[in-house]
Amino acid sequence: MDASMLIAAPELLVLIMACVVLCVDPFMEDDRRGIIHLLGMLTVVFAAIITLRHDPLVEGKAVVTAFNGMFVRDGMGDTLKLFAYATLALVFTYAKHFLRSYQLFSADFYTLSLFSLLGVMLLISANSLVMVYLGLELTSLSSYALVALNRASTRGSESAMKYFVLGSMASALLLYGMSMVYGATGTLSLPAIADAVRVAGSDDVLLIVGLVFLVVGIAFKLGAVPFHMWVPDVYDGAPLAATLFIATVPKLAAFAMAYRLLASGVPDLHGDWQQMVAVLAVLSLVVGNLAAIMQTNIRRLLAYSTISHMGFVLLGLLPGSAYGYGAGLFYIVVYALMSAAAFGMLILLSGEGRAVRDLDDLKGLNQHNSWYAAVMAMVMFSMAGVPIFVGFFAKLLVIKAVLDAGMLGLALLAVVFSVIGAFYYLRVVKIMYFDEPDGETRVSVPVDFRAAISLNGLLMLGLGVFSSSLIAVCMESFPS
Amino acid sequence: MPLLSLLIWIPLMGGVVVMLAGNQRPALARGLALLIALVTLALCVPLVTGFDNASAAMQFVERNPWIDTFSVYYHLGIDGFSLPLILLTAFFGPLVVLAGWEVIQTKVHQYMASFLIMEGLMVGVFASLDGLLFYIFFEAMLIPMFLVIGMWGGPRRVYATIKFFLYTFLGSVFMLVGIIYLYNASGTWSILAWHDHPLSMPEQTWLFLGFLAAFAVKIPMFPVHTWLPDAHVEAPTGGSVILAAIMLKIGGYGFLRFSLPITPDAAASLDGFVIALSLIAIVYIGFVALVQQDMKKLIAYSSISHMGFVTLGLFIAFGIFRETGATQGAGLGMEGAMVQMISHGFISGALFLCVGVLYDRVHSREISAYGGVANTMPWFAFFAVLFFMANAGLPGTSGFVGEFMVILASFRASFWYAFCAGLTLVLGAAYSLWLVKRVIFGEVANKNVANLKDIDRREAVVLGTLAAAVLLVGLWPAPLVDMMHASVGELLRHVVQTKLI
Amino acid sequence: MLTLGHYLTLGAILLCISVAGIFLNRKNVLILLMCIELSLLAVNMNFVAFSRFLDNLDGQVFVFFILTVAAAEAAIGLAILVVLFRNRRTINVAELDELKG
Amino acid sequence: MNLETILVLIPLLPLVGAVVSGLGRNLVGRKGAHWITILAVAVSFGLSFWLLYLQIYEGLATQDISVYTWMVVEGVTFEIGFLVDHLTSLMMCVVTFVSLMVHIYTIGYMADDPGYQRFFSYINLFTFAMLMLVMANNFMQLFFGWEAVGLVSYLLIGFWFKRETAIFANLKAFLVNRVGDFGFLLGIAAVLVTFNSLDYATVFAAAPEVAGDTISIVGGAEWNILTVICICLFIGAMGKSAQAPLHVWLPDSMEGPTPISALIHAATMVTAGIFMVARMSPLFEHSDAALSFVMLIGAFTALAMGAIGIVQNDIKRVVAYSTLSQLGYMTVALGVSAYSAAIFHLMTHAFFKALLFLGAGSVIIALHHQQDMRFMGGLRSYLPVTWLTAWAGTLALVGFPLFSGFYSKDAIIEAVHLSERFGSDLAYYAVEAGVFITALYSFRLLYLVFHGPERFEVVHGVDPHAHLPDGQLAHEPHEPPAVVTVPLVLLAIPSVLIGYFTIEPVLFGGWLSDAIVVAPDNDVVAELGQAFHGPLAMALHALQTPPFWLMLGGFALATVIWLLRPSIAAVIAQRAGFLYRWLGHKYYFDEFNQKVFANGAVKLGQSLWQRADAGFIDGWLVNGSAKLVQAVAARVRRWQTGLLYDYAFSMIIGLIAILGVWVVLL
Repeated sequence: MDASMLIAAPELLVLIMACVVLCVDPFMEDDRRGIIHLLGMLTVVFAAIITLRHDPLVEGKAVVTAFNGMFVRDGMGDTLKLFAYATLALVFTYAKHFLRSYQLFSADFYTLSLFSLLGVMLLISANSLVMVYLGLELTSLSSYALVALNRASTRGSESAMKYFVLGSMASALLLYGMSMVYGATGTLSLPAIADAVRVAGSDDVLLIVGLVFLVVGIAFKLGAVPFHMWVPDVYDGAPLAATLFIATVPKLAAFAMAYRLLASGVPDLHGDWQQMVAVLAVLSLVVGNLAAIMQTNIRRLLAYSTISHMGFVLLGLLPGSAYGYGAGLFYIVVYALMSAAAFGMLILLSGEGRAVRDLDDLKGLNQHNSWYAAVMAMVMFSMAGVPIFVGFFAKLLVIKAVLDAGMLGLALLAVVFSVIGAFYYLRVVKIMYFDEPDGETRVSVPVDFRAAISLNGLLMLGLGVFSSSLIAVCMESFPS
Repeated sequence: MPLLSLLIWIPLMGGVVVMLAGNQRPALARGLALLIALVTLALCVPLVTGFDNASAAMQFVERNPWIDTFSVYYHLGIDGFSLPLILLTAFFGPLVVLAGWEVIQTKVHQYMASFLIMEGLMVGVFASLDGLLFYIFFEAMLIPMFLVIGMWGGPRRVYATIKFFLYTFLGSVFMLVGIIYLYNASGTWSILAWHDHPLSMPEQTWLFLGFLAAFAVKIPMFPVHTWLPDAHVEAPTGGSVILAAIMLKIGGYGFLRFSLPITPDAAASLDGFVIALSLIAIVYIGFVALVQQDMKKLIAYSSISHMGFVTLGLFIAFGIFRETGATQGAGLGMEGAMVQMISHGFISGALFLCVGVLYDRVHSREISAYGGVANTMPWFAFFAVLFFMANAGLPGTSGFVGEFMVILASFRASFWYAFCAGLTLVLGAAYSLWLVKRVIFGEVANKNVANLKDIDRREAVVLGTLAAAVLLVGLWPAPLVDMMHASVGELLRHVVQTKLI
Repeated sequence: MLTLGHYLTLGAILLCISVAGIFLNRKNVLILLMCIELSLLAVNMNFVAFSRFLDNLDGQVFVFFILTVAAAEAAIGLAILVVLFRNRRTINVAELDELKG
Repeated sequence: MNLETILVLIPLLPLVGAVVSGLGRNLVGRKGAHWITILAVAVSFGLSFWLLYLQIYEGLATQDISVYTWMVVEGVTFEIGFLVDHLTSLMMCVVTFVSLMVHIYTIGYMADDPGYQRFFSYINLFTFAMLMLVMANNFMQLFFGWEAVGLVSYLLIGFWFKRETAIFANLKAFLVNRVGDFGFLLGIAAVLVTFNSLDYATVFAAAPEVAGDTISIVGGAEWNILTVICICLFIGAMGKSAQAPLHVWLPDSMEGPTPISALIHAATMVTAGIFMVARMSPLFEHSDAALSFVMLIGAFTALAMGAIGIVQNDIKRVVAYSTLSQLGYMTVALGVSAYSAAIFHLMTHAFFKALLFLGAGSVIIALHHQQDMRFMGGLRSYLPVTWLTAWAGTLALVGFPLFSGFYSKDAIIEAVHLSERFGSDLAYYAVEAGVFITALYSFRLLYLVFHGPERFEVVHGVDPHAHLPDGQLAHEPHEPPAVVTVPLVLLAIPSVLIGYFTIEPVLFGGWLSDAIVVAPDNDVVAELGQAFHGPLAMALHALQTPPFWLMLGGFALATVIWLLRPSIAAVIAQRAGFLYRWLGHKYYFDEFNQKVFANGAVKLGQSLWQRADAGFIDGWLVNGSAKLVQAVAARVRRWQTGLLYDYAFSMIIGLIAILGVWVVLL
């Protein structure tokens, strides 16, 4: 077999399986749709196995490319992909319950998710502007559709429309930036761009204009302020399962995209994009945390919290050092796990036909479901960055990277705003633990869901206590 | 035997086990919690017997790699500063379990588990020799306390507990930035290595301020003390006890472990600032305590005032050194600060337990709701008067020892330091005894007081144990101070030595 | 003689028009879709121009990809629009504000 | 049993007694409590007396032993230890003897009180604390004892804790004492800093070396370190020994049961300050300034407080003001370096003042806790023993020749006369006038209580325990039981005789010279000694000196006003309204303290709390910043309008901003 095919085997598998799921669906009776879920799970499991089996690092090469250098596999890519699989597995597990109770349980969600995953994987492995664009579009287009999954929902369609318009605009801007970069360097391959920039220097206006547009595209994908407006509305409007997906897997790709475009593509413009990213990071931290404080809608609260987390991820990119990228990678991975758990909890608590939307829906959770309250509390504390939970280590690494780069002010700002942010996470805990419940929330979810959410919650603690290996993996993904 | 690890992990894991007992079996939860707390306390015996007073080095050291990527170690060890505080922590374990024995009727398992987990974390704080490990314990401790105040607290518990959490959190993140900076500068998280790491003056100053932010809030110093009265008032008795008896000490311990030895030059240049704040705390807070209407608030303010002695005792060393050119007297101040911490642990804990005894019966903390309690509760009155006298610094009780040492030491630096600090003799007596007059003495004030039952055996055991501790330290502090001589000597060596590059 | 600058200016003007269209248009969602197409057009213009002047075919290949994706995008966009209209009975942009805050 | 054990036993026994009778009060019962405690004090007294005996007749040397080491810091040893020299054993005997008498007396006095065991426990505890104080061989233990007696005093003044006045008085007493202790503690700190030791022997030995050292306190002014130490220490003494202006607690302390007024607030505790200064004589001798200060304070107290006694109606308060005045005498003696005279007066005063208090107590029992002299009178026929012993005590108090008080007081007056210290003239006039005033109020008391018409009536047929209005009694007053009268008699004996027999050894025989150091230039007592030709001669000589005649004058005036022409008293009260008011309000010290210090502190506390703490720090800074964040957050939230074109606009603004900054500006 062609070496390129082998290198891209996981992607191919996902592609094939997405098609298979799509084709199988029409032949399924409603009560046998479980098979689709099974297929989805198998896909990610096998993709993971294949990814692990053909670890280029194991074969002694740090980086291998395929398809004439369009596609690259490296440590970061594999790490991100593995976590994308893991997160998607969690998403599938949580989503199944939700889809069933909303009569949305068909191949649509699985196909779209798998295509989106494919996009994510391509984006992660992209080594050329074309690949970046294709991966991004594949991810985005599937996501737009996911948001509109529930055709009867006015909120869903409104948010899908907003997402679509803004997302397309952002893609266009990104493309415009790509065209500028192409014009300045005469190539679409990221390593070649890097070389060209190194030779030509960074004075080219075309290049800088292109860079600005690239940064805008990245910022949109991450949901950084001021390109964040879609985030709360989409999180709020989309069906919970779609929110769950959008809040987790594509974020991994967004980080990869930022890394590919900025760190691999234009490392010599670090001085320029560092400051742009710094501005975006600060704005995200400030606006994200502040806006979250006043929320009574837990989805929007989590959306704004996501925005502030993205501020931290951007901070990780700032120093332009392997250490910083490692910190950013660790942060985004941890974020994906935390987010999955948080939205998983919302699904868990959503009763028949009534999705959790208000904070008050969590009132007095500890009274009758103390374990789930504990899981949610762990997630919240982790998001707030309280030790010993893994979220703390994420913040720690980022702040360390920022301090390494000598940016004390940014570090202080980050910690102060994480304290302000702690307020709304505490409010969630307060509502669960200190308030009296209105009635008993009955939790009736299948056992795999229970196991997954419990594991997900315990990961917050476990990855904190045993953070060593995960940190090592993330750090080693970026050879310095 | 990894004693320190056991002391940390037995209560921590024990907490989990108690949690598993579930909401349906409160009796089991209580019994288990008491057992675990007692086992932890028993483990202190080998700790004390195996401790070498003569050595300033860290003892019972455990060091295992934890996060290799950036050289974090699970590094434990104790010296003469940590040991007494660990003992204090373990000592209070069974007491708070007993204190919540009957009062806590809802979610008993979570209550007991919170306290056990807190105990483990607090021991961890005192035993950590790795900066990051310290910070983790330091912060993680907030969570159980947050829950305890919020779940079993009074009417304004939510406000109080969020204020407590955010206040402390805000202070400590600055410290986090500081220790990360130190790590970047020194390449290690080892606190002991930091003690020897040279730093420039601006670096030291910023680090000092970072540490100050964390520890000043924790201890708490004026003017960042306002979370304490609220937290104390709203917390359940056990929460107040732990908060006052141990958590506040972590601030003082932090000064000993971080501020003084790591940034001695900055501390020396800013000592006037800290001392001024300490003296303000002693005098200003003394006046504020005087007019409190709420017993717990009064004790909370008195705690702040007493903690002023801790910071005064710690930072007086620089003044003495400047004034006399020798360290003679500085050790007295530092040991005084340590003794004050231990003693305040006993006394404030006991006082909150006393208020708890009344609160359990009458459900009011207002001073005006009582009067003439001695008529119906003579034994309680005995203990209460004893503890309030100790709070007022009566010789023969532990409350005297620390204040005495610090005042004696501060005279060496300046007459006026000693003068201001000495005012506590009057103020402390005024607010303590005025409360005694209004609550304990007098005619039976109302029906509630008339119906009071004297303390039962369980309460008597708790209060009696504390009374014994208070008197023991007061009458014979030698064993306590002997523990710390070597460590104080070592600390002074760091403090007087410039670390400037 | 038309230089690269002329083409780039045209591309920039097209982009500006499309972007302005997106935030100035307060009536119809359909116009938004058209604006998006317009912006892609601007990008294509740039790519083709660069490709021509750099004498490099990559850009033109990219344009094909963009055209293809644009088609898919338009399809999805219209689909969403249909769903939206079914639910809301309006495609007025100013009325799409159920989600806010 | 060796000597050390005995020394430890002396204070320890009362402690054990206190613990057993206090904590085990239900176990031992009422009888058990008084037996245990009395036995403990009796043994203590016996051992103390034996010690004194050994010192006098066997020449037992000064004992300086360490019991245990409290702690050692930086080479400075803080220990618990005993220094027993002549001064100490004298004090021990006085303390244990008076204490024993009071213990016995208490059986009768407190017979009906529900807090019987508690009371015995307290006075036993007091005996322990007082012994620790006088036996201390270092400053720290001195402070221990100092505060411990304060504690017991606090507990005992508030013994009847249901009485609002009692618990007010005990709080006041403790706080005023704390003001003194504040100075005392600073003094101790200064001692430690100066001598690097708190041990008496070390400090006293080193005192001459540091005599010239100075310390700057205010601005650049240099103060002699020993002056600072001595004044600080003396402030402590002012609190404990109730010297103006820290005297205000003592009259109020009469709210406590009478036995403790006798024991604590007359005979022993209040003299701790006198004892302390005498003990510190090796330090005080180096500071003329401090001694002058001591003397003037003492003189003022002696005169001014005695004068208040004239207008008091409460029998105990009269005696209390008399105590204040007598303490003033002792302080004056200290101030003129006549330490031994002060100690001598301390001793005689302990006996006769205890006697007077117990006598007053006896009257009070007889009248069912009536303390107002306006409802007494003519009691001599009902209470003959009390009456006689009261006369003996009074004659001793006013300094009638041959009585014990005469020798001690006369020695003080003469010493002041001889002294050349700055201000001693003033002090001399004050103590002379004090003699007159002492006689005046003392005889007034006697007349109002025991002589003249009966100002009470016996109402028959009512419940003997019922509370009757003032001036009414359920049955005729009668002499209390033997447990009350025997101590009176036992105290009356030394009150009369002890001066005569001991003046020579104590004052002039150098008996106290192992403890008290007097610079040769200051040694007025030695000067007195040259004119001393035996106690009898001294008494005869006194007939030609002003004090005797002043005393007689006071006696005569009192006789006229309160015995022969009672109507005069009212006329005088009217005519000298201003003076009367001033005395009646005790020079407005209490009002001043209440307004300025008590209310002032509360007001200050209120405003600090409400304005600074709750208002500014918590309200503005803490909650203010929280509110600010919320306000900003609410605004930020409104940016999310929900409208697509606004979202797009925000993106474009972001894009243009970045473009503008990086492309145009850079």
